[in-house]
This record gives sequence, C-alpha cells and structure tokens, in this order.
Amino acid sequence: MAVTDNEVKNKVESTQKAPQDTQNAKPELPNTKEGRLVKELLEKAPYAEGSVRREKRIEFRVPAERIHEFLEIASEKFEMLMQISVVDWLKEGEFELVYQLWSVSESVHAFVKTRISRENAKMPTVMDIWPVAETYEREAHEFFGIIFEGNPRLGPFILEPREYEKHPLRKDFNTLSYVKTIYGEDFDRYDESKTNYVI
Amino acid sequence: MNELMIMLFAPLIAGFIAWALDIRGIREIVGVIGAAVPLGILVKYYPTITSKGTEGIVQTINVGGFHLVFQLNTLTWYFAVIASLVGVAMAFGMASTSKNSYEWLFALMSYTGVLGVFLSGDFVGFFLFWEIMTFASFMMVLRRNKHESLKYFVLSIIGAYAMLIAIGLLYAKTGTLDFNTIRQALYMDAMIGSISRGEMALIFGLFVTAFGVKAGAVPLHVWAPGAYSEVDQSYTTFFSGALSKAGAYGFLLLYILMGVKLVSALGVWHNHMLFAYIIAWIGAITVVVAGFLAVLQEDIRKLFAYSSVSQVGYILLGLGVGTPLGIIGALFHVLSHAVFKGLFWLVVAALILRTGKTKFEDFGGLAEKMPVTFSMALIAVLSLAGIPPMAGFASKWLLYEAAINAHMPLVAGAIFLGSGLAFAYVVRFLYAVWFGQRPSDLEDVKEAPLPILIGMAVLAIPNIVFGIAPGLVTKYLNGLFSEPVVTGDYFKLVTTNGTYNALLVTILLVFGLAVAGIVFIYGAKTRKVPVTDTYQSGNPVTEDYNLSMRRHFYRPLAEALEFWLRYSWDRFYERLAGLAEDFADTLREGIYNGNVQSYAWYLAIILLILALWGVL
Amino acid sequence: MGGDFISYELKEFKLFEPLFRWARKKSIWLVAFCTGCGGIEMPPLVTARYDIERFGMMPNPAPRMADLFLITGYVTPKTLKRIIITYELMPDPKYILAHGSCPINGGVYWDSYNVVKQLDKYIPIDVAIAGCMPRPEAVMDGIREIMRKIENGEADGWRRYRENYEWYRKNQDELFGEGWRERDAKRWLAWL
Amino acid sequence: MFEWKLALEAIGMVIYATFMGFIFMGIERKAMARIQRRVGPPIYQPIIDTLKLLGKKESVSHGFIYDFGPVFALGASIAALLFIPLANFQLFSSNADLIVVAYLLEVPMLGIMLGAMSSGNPYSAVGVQRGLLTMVAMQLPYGLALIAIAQYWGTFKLNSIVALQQLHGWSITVPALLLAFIVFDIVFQAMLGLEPFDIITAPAEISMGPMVEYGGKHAALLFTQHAVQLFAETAFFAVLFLGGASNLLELLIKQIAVLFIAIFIASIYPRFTIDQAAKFFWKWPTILGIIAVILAGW
Amino acid sequence: MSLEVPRELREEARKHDMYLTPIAKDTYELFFGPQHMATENFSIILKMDGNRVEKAIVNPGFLHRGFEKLAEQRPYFTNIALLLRICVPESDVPENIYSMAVDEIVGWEVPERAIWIRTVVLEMARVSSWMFWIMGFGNEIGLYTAGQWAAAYRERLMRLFEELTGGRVYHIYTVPGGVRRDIPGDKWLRQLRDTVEYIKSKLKDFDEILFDNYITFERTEGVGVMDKRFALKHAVTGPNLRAVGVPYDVRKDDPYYLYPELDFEVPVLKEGDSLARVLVRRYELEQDLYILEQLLDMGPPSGPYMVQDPKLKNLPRFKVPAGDAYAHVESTKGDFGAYVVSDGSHKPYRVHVRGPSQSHGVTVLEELLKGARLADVPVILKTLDNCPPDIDR
Repeated sequence: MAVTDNEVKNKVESTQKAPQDTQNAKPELPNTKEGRLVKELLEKAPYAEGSVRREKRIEFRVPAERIHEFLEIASEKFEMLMQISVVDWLKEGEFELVYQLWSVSESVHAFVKTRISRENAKMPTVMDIWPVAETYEREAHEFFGIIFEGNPRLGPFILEPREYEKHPLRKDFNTLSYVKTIYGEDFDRYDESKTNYVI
Repeated sequence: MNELMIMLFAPLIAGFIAWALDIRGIREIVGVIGAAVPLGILVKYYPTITSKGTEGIVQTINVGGFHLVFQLNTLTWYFAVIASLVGVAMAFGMASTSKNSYEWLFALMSYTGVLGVFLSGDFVGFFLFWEIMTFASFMMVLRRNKHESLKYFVLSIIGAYAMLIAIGLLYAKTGTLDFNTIRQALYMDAMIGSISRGEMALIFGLFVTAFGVKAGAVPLHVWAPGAYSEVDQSYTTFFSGALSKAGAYGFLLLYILMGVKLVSALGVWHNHMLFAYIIAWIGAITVVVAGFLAVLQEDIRKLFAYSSVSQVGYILLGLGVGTPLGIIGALFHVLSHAVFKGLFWLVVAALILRTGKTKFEDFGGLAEKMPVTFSMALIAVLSLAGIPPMAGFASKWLLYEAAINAHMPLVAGAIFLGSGLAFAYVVRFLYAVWFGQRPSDLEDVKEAPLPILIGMAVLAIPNIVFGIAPGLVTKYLNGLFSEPVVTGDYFKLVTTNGTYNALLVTILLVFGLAVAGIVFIYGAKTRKVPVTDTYQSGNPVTEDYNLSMRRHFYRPLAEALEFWLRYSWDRFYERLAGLAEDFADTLREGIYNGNVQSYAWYLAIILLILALWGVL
Repeated sequence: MGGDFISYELKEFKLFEPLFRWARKKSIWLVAFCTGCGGIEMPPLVTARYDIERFGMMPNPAPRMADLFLITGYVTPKTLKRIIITYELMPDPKYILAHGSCPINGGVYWDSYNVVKQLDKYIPIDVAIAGCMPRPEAVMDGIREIMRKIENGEADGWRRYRENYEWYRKNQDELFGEGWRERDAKRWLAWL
Repeated sequence: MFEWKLALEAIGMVIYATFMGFIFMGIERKAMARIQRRVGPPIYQPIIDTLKLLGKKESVSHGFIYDFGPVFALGASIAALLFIPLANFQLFSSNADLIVVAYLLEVPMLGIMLGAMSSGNPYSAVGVQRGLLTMVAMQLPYGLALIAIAQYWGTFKLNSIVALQQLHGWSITVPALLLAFIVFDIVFQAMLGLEPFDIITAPAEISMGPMVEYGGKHAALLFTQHAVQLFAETAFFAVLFLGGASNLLELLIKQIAVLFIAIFIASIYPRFTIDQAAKFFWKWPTILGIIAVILAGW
Repeated sequence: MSLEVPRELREEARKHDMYLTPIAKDTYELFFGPQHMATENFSIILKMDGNRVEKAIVNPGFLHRGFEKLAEQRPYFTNIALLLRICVPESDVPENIYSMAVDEIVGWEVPERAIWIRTVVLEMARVSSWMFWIMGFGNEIGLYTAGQWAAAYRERLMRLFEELTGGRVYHIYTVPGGVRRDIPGDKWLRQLRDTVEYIKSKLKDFDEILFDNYITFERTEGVGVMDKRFALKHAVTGPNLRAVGVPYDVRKDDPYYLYPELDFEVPVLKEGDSLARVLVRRYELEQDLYILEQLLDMGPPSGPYMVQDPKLKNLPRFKVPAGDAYAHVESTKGDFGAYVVSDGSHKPYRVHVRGPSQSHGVTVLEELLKGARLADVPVILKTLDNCPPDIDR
C-alpha cells in the first residue's frame, strides 16, 4: 500500500464575524481565511470588487478589460480554473463571464465575474495562465459566440458547423423553431396554442 | 580457343563490343547474346559432367609464363550455371534499365570474372579473376556513389591482401598454386604436421577474411548494403545473386583444399570441427543481425541488400555445419538464393525504372498497375519466406535438417529466427509497395517493359520447378560425394531421419485450395470497394488522408531492440577510419613540419639505426 | 456507395436458405457502437446477469462482420453520420434495433436542437423498444422479436434501404447538406 | 496406383477436423464464459456463426489478393493438417516431417496477412505489423522447443516421434523436454492468438486488426481456417509432447487438455503490447529453450 | 493523394486562425472512435508514425444534446429528469449537484434523513461506477474476466438502486429539498450491508488478477505521465490529480452532506503515470466501501425525507428566488460541479455543468497521447477515466 498518510484535515473554520477592521476600505470583510484572501487580492488589484459569500465561496467583480491582469494575480493563489461559465443577460444586452477558480492550498472557491457587451463580444484568452482554458473558451465561443483573442482553436468543437453558426445557447436562439426547420414539423408533443409549455 | 575459353570470355568480349559500338538496340542484343553464350555452353556440357563426375574437364592455357588451369567438374559446373543463369536474367534486365554502355562493359566484365573464379583450377587464375570481378563491380558502384564505392573498395582491398598473403603462405609451404597439388600436399601434411597450428590458423583467418568480405559476412558486411543499392538494380541481380556466391565458393574451397589439414591443426570442439564451427557461427550471426537490420530498413534497396547479406549467412551456416547434408543444403541455397533474390532485384529494378522512387513511403497500391511484376514479386516472396513448395523452402529444409542432425541446436535456432525475420521483411515489402493507398503521383505507372519481364521469368521458373522437384538438384549434388546423401526421387527428399515430399505438399495445397475455393465460390458475389470505403471507426474519409503505414512499419521491433541498435558496425568502422585519419594527421603534422633541420635529424636517426642493425 | 451499391446483385441461396435463416437468427453479432446513453446497459447484457451470449449474440468491433446495429438511445446528427457510414459498411442482411424512446420521436429531447427526432427517416429500423432507458429485459424482448422476424423473413430493413435508397439518401442530404461525407472528412485536414 | 483408402481417410479427416475445430472454438467460448460466471453460448455456436457468415447475401472485396488470402490460408491449414499423424490415421505423415509441418502451420498467417494488407485499411496494417512481429518474436523459442524435441528423439519424422514416445514414455516426462514443453506452451498462446498474446486482434485497440475488413464469406473462410488450424495445432502439440494417441478419442482428450491450459492462461492474463511481448519472448522462454536444447543434446 | 491542403480549406482555416501544415506522407491518420471498443462515442484523430502517436486531436460532441439550453426551458423539478443524463455511469452526481445548488439558492435546510440517504446513494453510485471502471479497464487491456466479474457485482448494486428508487440507471431520486421517496425498509439496509460485505470480500480476487498482475504493471507503468504542475494548470481533478500527489478531494476540502463526520482517507500517489491512477482508484474503492459501512453503522436518522415547504404544493410553478450558486461533489471521474443562476422565475436562467472530463478529456488527453504507443491509447483513455457525455452535455 503506497498510500501516503492523508494530510488533508477537515479545514472547516468557524465563520464567526471578526471585529470590523477600521483601516480596510471594505470593512465588511470577515476576518476568516476567506476574508483574508479577498483582502490580499484586492490590495494587489484595487480595481476589483470583492466579497465573501459564505464559507469557502468568495466573489470578485472585475472590469472586462483588466480580467487577464486580475486572473494572473489570482492564479498565484488559485491553482485551478474549474470552468468559464457564460450567462447571457439578454435584457441588459450583456454576457456575464464567470471564471470559477479553486484554490487547492486554501480550499476556497472563487467566482470572478465580468460583464461584456453582447454585440461583438471579445475577451482576451487566459490560455497562457491555465492551458485548460483552451477547452472552456472553445466551448464558450461555440455556444455564445464570444471571441477569445489568442486562442488558436476557436471553431466548431462540439457542434457541427451549421449549429455552430447559430451559437445555440444564446437566449435569442429559439430552439423550437429551429427544430421545426431542421427535423421537420411532424413531432407530436408541440402544441402551437401553448405559448408557455410545460412537460 | 576452345569452348571453355569462349564461354569464359564471351561476356567480356560482348561487353567490349557493346561499349565500343554504343548504339542503342545493338548493344542490348550483343549484351544478351554475350550473357547467354555461357549458359548455352554449360547446358551443352551437362551430360559430360554428369557422366564424368568429379573429375570433369580440365583445360590449361599459357599466359605469360603462367599455366592457367580451368576445370569444369560437378562443383564448378553447378556454380557456373547458377552464375550464368543469373547473368542472363541480368542481361535481360539491363536491356530495360541500363542507359549507357559503360554499365554494359563492366557488368559483363564482372560476369567473366565470376565465371573465371568458379572455373579456375589454380590460385593464379583464381586471384586474377577475383580481382577482375572486384574491379568491375567496383567500377559499377563508383559510377553512382563515390562514398559507398570507397567503402567497398577499402574492404575489397583488405580482402584481396588477406587472400594474397594467404596464397603466398600456402605457396611458401607447399610450393605450388595448383588446387589439386595443394590439396594433396595438405592432405599429406595433415599426417606429418610440418605446418604448425598457428600458421594454419593464420591462413584460415586470412582466407575467412578474404571470402567473408565478398560474401558479406557480419562484421565485414558493411559494404554490401551501400554497394548493392548504389548500382543499376538489374546489375544487383548479378551482384547479389552471383558475385556474393564467389565468397561462398571460396569457403567451400577451404574445405576442399585444406579441410583435412584444418581439422587436424585446429582440432575439434564438442564433436564439431572447430574451423567449421566458426564458419557456422559467422553464418548464424550474419543471418540474425542482417535479418534484423533488413526488417528495420526504410529503403527498398537497403532492405534487399541486408536481406542478401542475411541469406548468404544461411549458405555459410550450411557450409559451417560441415556434414555432407549441410554442404548440400548450402549449395542448394546458393541456387535458390540466386534465383529468388535475383528475381527480387529485377522487380526492384522494374519498380525504380517505372516510378523513380526508392523509399517505402513513396510507394503504395502498385499491384493493380503492374500485375505481372507483382505476381513475380509474389513468387519471390513465397520462395524467400520459405513457403512450401518453393525452392527457398527446400533448401532451408535441408539446412534445418543438417544443423539439427549435426547437433548444432543454437545455430538451428538462428535459422528459425532468421526465417521469421525473412517473413517479416518480405511482407513489409509487399505491403508498402503493392498494397494500400496509391499516392497520386503513381497514378500513371505502367507495367514493366518486356525484356525485364523475360528476365524475371527466367528466374521465376526455377523457383517453382526446383521447389516442386527439389530432387533434381539434390540428385545432382549427390554426385559430389562418394555415396548419396539425400535419397528419394525427384519430388521427395529423404535424409537419414527426415522426409519432405514437395509434390505431395503441392498436391495437398492444391486440394486445400480447391476445398476453400468451393466454399468461396458458393458464397455471395463480391463487390469491389475503394480504400475510402473501409472501416475508419465510422468516420468519413477521403483520399486526402494517408491511410497506409509507410514509414517505421516495424517501429515496435526497433523499440524492443533499442539497446542493441545503439551499436553499429558501420559506425564502428567509420569511427575507426576517423581515428586512423586523425592519427595520420597528427603524425603528418608532427613529422612533416616543414622544418628542414628536423628532416636532417630524421635522416641521421635512420642512418644510425641502420648502422646499428649492421646494414651499413 | 451510390449507384454501384444499388445495382449490385444480391445472392439468393435457393437450397440452403432455411438453414441460413436459422443460422442468422441464432447468431446475431452486434456492432460495438454505443450511440447514446443506452450503451450503459450493454455491459449488463453481455455479462453474468443477462448474458445474451446464450443466444449466440456478441459484440463485434468490426462492422463488416456484424448483423445487428443497436441504436442505443438518442442520436445526434454528428453521430447519425457515423451510424449511416457504419450501417452501409455492414453486409446484407443487416438489422437495426432502436433502443429507447429517443430514436422513435426524440424522447425527452423532443425540443433539442441537436437530437434527431425520427430516426426511421434516415435509416430503416426493424424493431424499436420504448422506454427510457429500457431495462435489459426489454432489450432482450426486442431481441427475441427481431429473432422471430429474421426467422420469418420479416426483418427486411436492409432490403427497404436498398430499394428506397434514393429516398433515404434524400432525407440524409436534407439533414446534413449535399456532399456531407467529403465535407466532414476534409474538416480535419487543416489540423493534421 | 491411386490409393482410395488414403484419399477417403484424408477427406474424412478434413471433415472431422473442421467439425472438431469448431467444437474446440465452442469449448473455448463456453469455458471462458464459465470462468466469467456466465452461461455462455451453446458449444456448437461457432458452426452457426460460420454458416451465418457464409449466408451473407453480399460480400465486399478489395481485389484479387483480398479474395485469395483467406482461400490460401484455409488451403494451407488443410495441407498442414494432413501431414500430422492423427491417432491411428497416419495420413501423409510419412511424407513430411516436423520442420515441414511447423512451416505449413505458419503459412496460413501469410494468407491472412496478404488479404488484410490488400484492403488498405490502417487498422489492418497495424494488425499485420503486430502479427508479423509476434511471429518474429515467438519464432526463436518455438524453434528451440522443436529443436529440443528433434535432438532428443533423434528424428524429424512425426510418426517416429510418436512411436518413440509410446516406447519410452511421453516427452514431458523427460526433464529437458519438460522445459521445451513449458516454452512451447507459452508460444502456443501466441499461436492460438489468446491472451496475453492476442496482440494481433486486440479488439479494444485496433478493432480485430487484420480481420477488421473481412466479412461475409471471407470471414466464414477464416473461421473455418481457424477451426482447422486450432485442431491441427492442438494435435501437433499432443503429438510432440503428450505421446500422440492410439485412437481418435485419446487424441481428443489430449487436445482438449491442451486447450484448457490455454484457456485458463488466457482468462487470467491481460494483453502485452507488441514490444513487451517481443522482449518477453526473448527473455524467459528463450533462456528456457536454450537450456532445453542443451540438455536434450546430452 | 494530394500533399497540399486544399485552397478553400486553407482559406477557411485562416479565417479561424488555425495552424496549418500539409499532410505528410510518412505519417498516417488513424481515426480512433466513435465506432470503436475503446471509446464510448468519442473520437480521437491520431496522426501516427509507425506505432507512435505524433499528434492527437480530440473530436467530441457526438453526445451533445444541449442540456443547458433544455434546462432553461423546463421547470426546476423537471430538470432533475433531464440533467442526470449528463453522467451516465453515475447519474446521481448531476442530480445531487443540481439539487445542492438549488437548495443553496432557495436557502433550504435539507432534513437529516434526506442527507443520510443522499450520502448513501452517492457512495453506492461511486462503488457501482468503480465496478464499471474496472470492467472498462479490464476490457481495454484484454482482461475480460475481471470486467465480467465486476459487471456482475455491479448488478447487485443495481438491484438495490431499483428497490430504492425504481430505476436501474437513471434514478431521478435526489430532488431539491430532499429525496423523492423514503428507504423501502430495514430489509433494504440489510441487503445493502450484505452487498458491501460481498464486494469487499471479492476485492482480493480483483487484486490477484488485475491490480497485482505483472502484465498490468507492464502495460501501465510509465505510460501517460503527468506532473503536478501540469495537472493543476490543466485543472485535472479526482483520482487523476491524486495520482500526481495532490490530496484534493471535494469530500474533504469542501465538505458536503455527512462527509465531515465520516472517517476516511484520501489515497495519494506521486508517480502520476497510469499505474498510479489505477492504484489510486483501487484504494478509493476500498475507502468507499468503508464509508458505506460507516454510514450503515450510523443508521438513517429519523425525520422527514423532504423539506416541508408550502411552496412545493404547486411543483411545476415552483419559483426560486434570484441568485446564483455553485455546488460540486466528488465523483469517480473528478470534481463534478454545477453553476445554477436563477432570475426568480420557475425555470432556471442558466445551468452550467462542469464535467471533470472537460478538463482531462480534451487538452490533457491530447498532450498525454503525444508519443504514446497505439496500444497505450486505450490505457491512457481509460486510466484518465474519460466520460464523453461530460464533455458534450
């Protein structure tokens, strides 16, 4: 048995609120592991906003043009980029990109959120920081049409070229009408009169 | 001039005529006729040889005070007929592939050289023709590639000097150069023992070096791959099919001339004659090493070059076994190797003629374009891989029997490994050249021209005939020994404890094929589909993709042999040459430093030494 | 494929046809291609609990030797291309067993933009099993049905495909666009 | 002149061997299934499979050699079979010896490879590569085992080997030949294409390798060939090491015993890669083989 | 066969800014999958040189159904029946992450009994998934016996799942706020304990023929080696990360359900090759059986198995307050996470699932395959435990 002794202790720490720090620009940060992490990062990147959501969850809001800079700083603490989630806020006309980071050393999950315009959406790639971002960015590009500048492999990845052109996960892509044009009208469960169908 | 002399010099004269005339069309006809004359005369002599037996016909000519003895007996006729058979095929091949008269001249000159080597009855003629042969083949290599020809030249020179010294020693000890006299002298000497063990070992070593170079035995084989591939491939038919046999003939000569003496001088080791045992192991190592190297080649010519080296290893191995059975096996293999390897080289010549490519990665899918050449290649493959009933199998079978009967199990193991390797490299040749996807630049390849096809047929027929009726050869070879070694009839070989009935194997194979064919015919009709309509894990493909494994076909083997492949004889020699060069350089720089004063000193020192020695 | 494929004459065995029918029924080899989530029920089918090898069935990786194509679940257009190619590689007679609701009408993915709704338009299905996902027992029932059909000569999807090749081809081309094979194949040339 | 009896015997033996070969294949599948705690197919399943493949209404070809390959393979297998003395049927065994039979048993491989190569499929090519390298790798220990046999009994004739064994006891009772037996048994796995040497077909890697393009009647021929080959190889094994047999039943028992050893080994070992297999063959089996031939020579 | 890339392709490639090299003659292309034993509807295009892979291009997407789009069109509870299809071999994982995320947004305290059941279900799913993995790995390296045994043992768990949830593969069992129905009874618990004992007793069989087999070592040792930095940069998680020496396990580092109260180890090996990945999985199987035993010793707490919330009366119109949450659990393939965004309506605004194979099934696979032998391709695929639906969704 070559299993090394497990050094991972249950790192649950109490979330009791620490007395407020008067010097800090953001006084609401608790004096926990999470709070200290946020503080440390905000000192290096004052343009970002940060907050602690709950135990092991912290959140940052970063302007889109400085996202690469911020993630480069964050990558010292957060070793892994778990996912790049894109949320299409149609009414606001914006894409919200959520970089989900995980810190193995600190066991904290961070959301790094940024918003860009839906029209002509462009972002710098973070492949140079985390190579795995290549996959995530390909996927985000494919489903939402965001162009990640510097990623060489943007193009049809999971989808076929035809669907790829449509960027199907955008909110303004109508699945049903697309299905009808592609696969024919003769499927049985769709009722025209129901505008808000429930299965 | 008598017929023997006509036979001997006809190729040379034809070569000169072809060279001098240099008219396209006529030179080919002259060359083919010149090559065919010896075969015709030899065939004419067949009844005489079989009736007269080992004595044969002896003729003497006087050249500038030397009596050159030529003899045509059972053994020399056999070798000569093989050489002339291959020579005829070569001439047909060259009629298609050769572009100038230079090649005709030297190719036919080496033909004469080889015949002379086989027919010579004394060492003067032997050495003379040996050098003609070497010179002519060297000139052939020189024309294409200087580096390779240099390698060939250096090794040949080493061999020639070794032979010259050995002949000199023999002459000093026996006082004669005639084979028969030497043989009797050494036979007598085996009782008396006037030639010491050391001297005999030296002579043996020198001869082994000389003949080993020509036969291409490991570790003296390094010239062969380069030289075989850097000449007109039709000529390689002869180069590998007949010229390398001169080496094998030399080894056989060792037995005939000094076998008894060698045994008495060098002794026996575990019931094996020591000198023969050494030859056997040289053969076994050649078979295996060259076989592995052949498998790993990426060039069609290199593959067959190494294969030739490996196959000559079989012959040495058979000779080394030393029993009559072994010698018969080896001699049979001389024939079968000449015919199948000659055939291979003609196929290669046709391929290079039609495509202009030599690397495996440039070939593919030619079976549809050159069907006749392909079927010839298939015959050669079956024969080389030792598939019964082909000539290649009959000879290999004799070698197995001989090695195992002589209690040389590890040597026999080498044959097993070697034949597996042979199987592997010929199939690789088949795959890369004839099957698979055809590169687009080979779309307009045509069938090989008629003369070279005739040449192929000349060699393909013996492959099948001697395969089905191996008794034809063994019956003839039995004549070498006082009592028959391999009994049986024309189709059946019987040794002391093994049998092989080639005809029956053929019949049963045909029976099996018939049974399988009936099943096949009963099944559904076949629809021919292109290579893009095959299993590609369900993906659509087009001809734009490369679907044939052309390069590094046997890469796993190279990986398994990684450790051994780090060592190479070729690199070793090159390093040795480099060292010698460096050493000479330092000597030159140190001594010839351009200083007159130091030259004066050298002179003084030399004079002093001479004075001390008592010359002055 | 194409004209050559349609005009090709099939062999009719006169004397031994009943024997061959019996053999076809008793020896059904599956194409090893899990097209959808139903592929997860294949291992139980071939292992100890259900063991369809009792009926002489076994998965075979090579489509040229296979008889039965198990469409295990939903089919995306990208997979359907591969299914068609693999199906056309299989020698006649060949059968298709559609597994689960999705190949019939899209199942839970009825409104998905990337799932083929009615598989029967693109390749001929012999037997369809409903359910999501069908239990191994249901699959075995489907297999028994196809065995019965084979024995009676009713499993003629391959013949339908051959006879109505133009129609199937038209539907396929409608879905994927003309010349999809070449286009799809050439996609990778730039990357390699 | 024409020996009717011999001809009839030969035809009968081919039919018997094909049938029993199929049954052996069935036993193989059934026994594997039992080890895997399954019921398994009926024992005659391979016959049904072959019939079905033959009954395919369409077959695909890639040219003449593609058709010729399987035919040649089956023909060579049948030829090899007829040279092995099977129990009290000597057939043609007096006309060929150990070496010839050993060679003939390898010829079918060439046929399969020829056909596979001509299909031009890259998977087939990898299969051909693996097949030939397996053959190269196993050739040395295989040869050594055969040499040990020939050395010890002092003859190449299979019927003499059988006779000598019946006189002096089976080969495996001799220490030297016991080693040869072990070597041969390892090689046997590779000859039958079973784990750990089923590198040639390797379904999970190269989807049946050389067989990937075969279908319909071509595959039926190859199945038949495999059956004949299986019968011939097990018989060859029994003749060489287990003292032959005096009647077909005895031979059958010995063949099945041989088969079961192979099945048991196959079901508990994974597959080597091809270079590992080569290294393996050139290590232990070769060393054992060398010891065997040296011992046998004394 | 042309050597040049066609002009139109060249143009198209330039449009997408792709790397372009002409097809070389000396290498050949091998399409590996989807119709292949080693890949489950997943394709790799291999550029081979002899038997070595020179370049690998992963081509996923055969299983893409647009779950994330479909989930936006269905109510919260209906989505359970949909999202669980993301990970077929252990379908409880997507159910759980989705439910956890919704629980967090709504702010429900899930009852203790439901938590216990969810933990048991997750662990059972893990064990059954390990069995499935053993089968896959055994088949890949040619040891069919081990695979057949493992699949047979998995059937015992399947039977228990059936009794608990009514479904064999897709359970649709864990729902936001609890579980769909209660444990059938004590008999079920006894059967579960028997099954755990049984599988535990069979572990040594697997050790003998698979994990402790000389040839398995030969096949996996030094194949597909990752180092720690590489693995972290490529966000490799789960057993693959633990095989390079990083003791990251969601159950320890971001504990959920009953895991803080359970005693178990996280096996870690340092080598980072396929053998390490195989052995880590084997130790984890042992740990999971141990966890199940502990859970059974603990016994199910009494109480309801579902939150008592009046809003649940009208399930289809059940509205979730606006907000977002990320939840993840440790699956056998790695860190499986879901990011759920709600805009306050009765359908989720966005569900984004992070399959573990997304990170180790594309770029990592392409990197590890470079220079591998063809025979190593299935081994690397299977030791990474690549699950195509994770990537495609």
